[in-house]
Amino acid sequence: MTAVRCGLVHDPIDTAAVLADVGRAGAGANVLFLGTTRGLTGDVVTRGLEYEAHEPLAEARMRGLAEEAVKTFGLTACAVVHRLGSVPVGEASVAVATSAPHRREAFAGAEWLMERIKRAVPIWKCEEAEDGSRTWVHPDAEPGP
Amino acid sequence: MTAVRCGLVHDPIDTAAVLADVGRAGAGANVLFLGTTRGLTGDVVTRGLEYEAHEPLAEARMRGLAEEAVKTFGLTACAVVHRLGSVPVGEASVAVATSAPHRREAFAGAEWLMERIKRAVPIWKCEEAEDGSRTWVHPDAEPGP
Amino acid sequence: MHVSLFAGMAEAAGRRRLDVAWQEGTVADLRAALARQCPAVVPLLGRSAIAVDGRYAADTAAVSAGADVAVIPPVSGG
Amino acid sequence: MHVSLFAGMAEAAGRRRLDVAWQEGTVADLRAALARQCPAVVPLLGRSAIAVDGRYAADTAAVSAGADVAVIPPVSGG
Repeated sequence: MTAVRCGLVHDPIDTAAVLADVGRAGAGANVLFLGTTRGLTGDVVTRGLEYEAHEPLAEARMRGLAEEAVKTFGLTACAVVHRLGSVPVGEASVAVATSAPHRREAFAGAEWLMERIKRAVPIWKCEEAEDGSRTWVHPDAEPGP
Repeated sequence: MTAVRCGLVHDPIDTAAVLADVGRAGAGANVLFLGTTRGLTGDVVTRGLEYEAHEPLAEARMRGLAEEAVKTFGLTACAVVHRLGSVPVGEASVAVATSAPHRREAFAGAEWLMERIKRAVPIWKCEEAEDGSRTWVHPDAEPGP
Repeated sequence: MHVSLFAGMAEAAGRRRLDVAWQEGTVADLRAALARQCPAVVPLLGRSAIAVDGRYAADTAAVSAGADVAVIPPVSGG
Repeated sequence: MHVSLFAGMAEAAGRRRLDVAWQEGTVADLRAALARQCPAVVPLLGRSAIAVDGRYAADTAAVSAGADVAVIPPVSGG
């Protein structure tokens, strides 16, 4: 079994499968992170999100980051799936799973991966507000290579 | 919906249900941790683990810790389930789920909870080795109240 | 009075419950009574907490005759 | 040469692809050509990276006429 599984999907993420992907006999610690569409941010209502990606570049970057996480944190396995297209409130846009012999590495690897995915993978989010207006999100920070 | 769900179970943990328990419209970050029985620790083979608990005290402690995690980390919701009895290799003995508006709090809350659960909840593990010998694990650190 | 034992304590005692003759006294007195009655538990008892009526109790706390008592050895859940 | 646009870049340009007359030059030259051809993309272009043949490219890198080029504005996945 390879240590890394990455992918982009256009349908709901099978989160149980992402978690199952990292299960190994030598790994006692398994972490799954799901980033879900918030319907409320403070008082602001979001109807839904839409994502698009430079798909080949995004897949390559996700794989590179996952491999780096395995090496840096000594992970047993790691899986990353990002959903594209419309993601309704409460559904997951991204799932990251890690496994490791012990929990510190599994937590640290998953948190680092999410941090990097948000900053360095060419995927973009469009927010649909309550009034139907749509806004692509391009944070001020530069997209680092 | 209450923010905290805790429980002891004597059968396989429904990990998808534990994660679903913490899903909320205002929570964009969801973390699930599973502690699973390692079949291998380095070169040492484990056949399985068995857990027992002072059940009423363990449930009260788990609930107290979960409530403290919600308050300390600003979690939206939190769920903790520990399995008792025999837990075969690869299956989960403990599941902790957290949700929060943002990922830092969800990760920090889940990691803190696991740390505290391992140190402060009256649950004990018995390791069954390859040769069938069984050993109850009682670490040197004092069980703090 | 019944004292509940768990895990390695139960294994050391060869049983899950000890019946201790008890009228009144402190947790420290109870520890001494348990040690007298079942010397095999002594090493682990010294590293264990005592729960009385579902709460951890200090060695100076009083234990009534009808109390629900459990010995809580160092934990290893998770 | 086709240049792929995404998200707010595609929205600003009103299209997902720009066709740029191109023989050869650097990434910086290409940025200038895109700005001339579609001034609406200028604000976001200044904050965007350029990917050439599936890799991020520095402004000094050469871009051949047959290259596969994409503009990568600041990302917001997750």
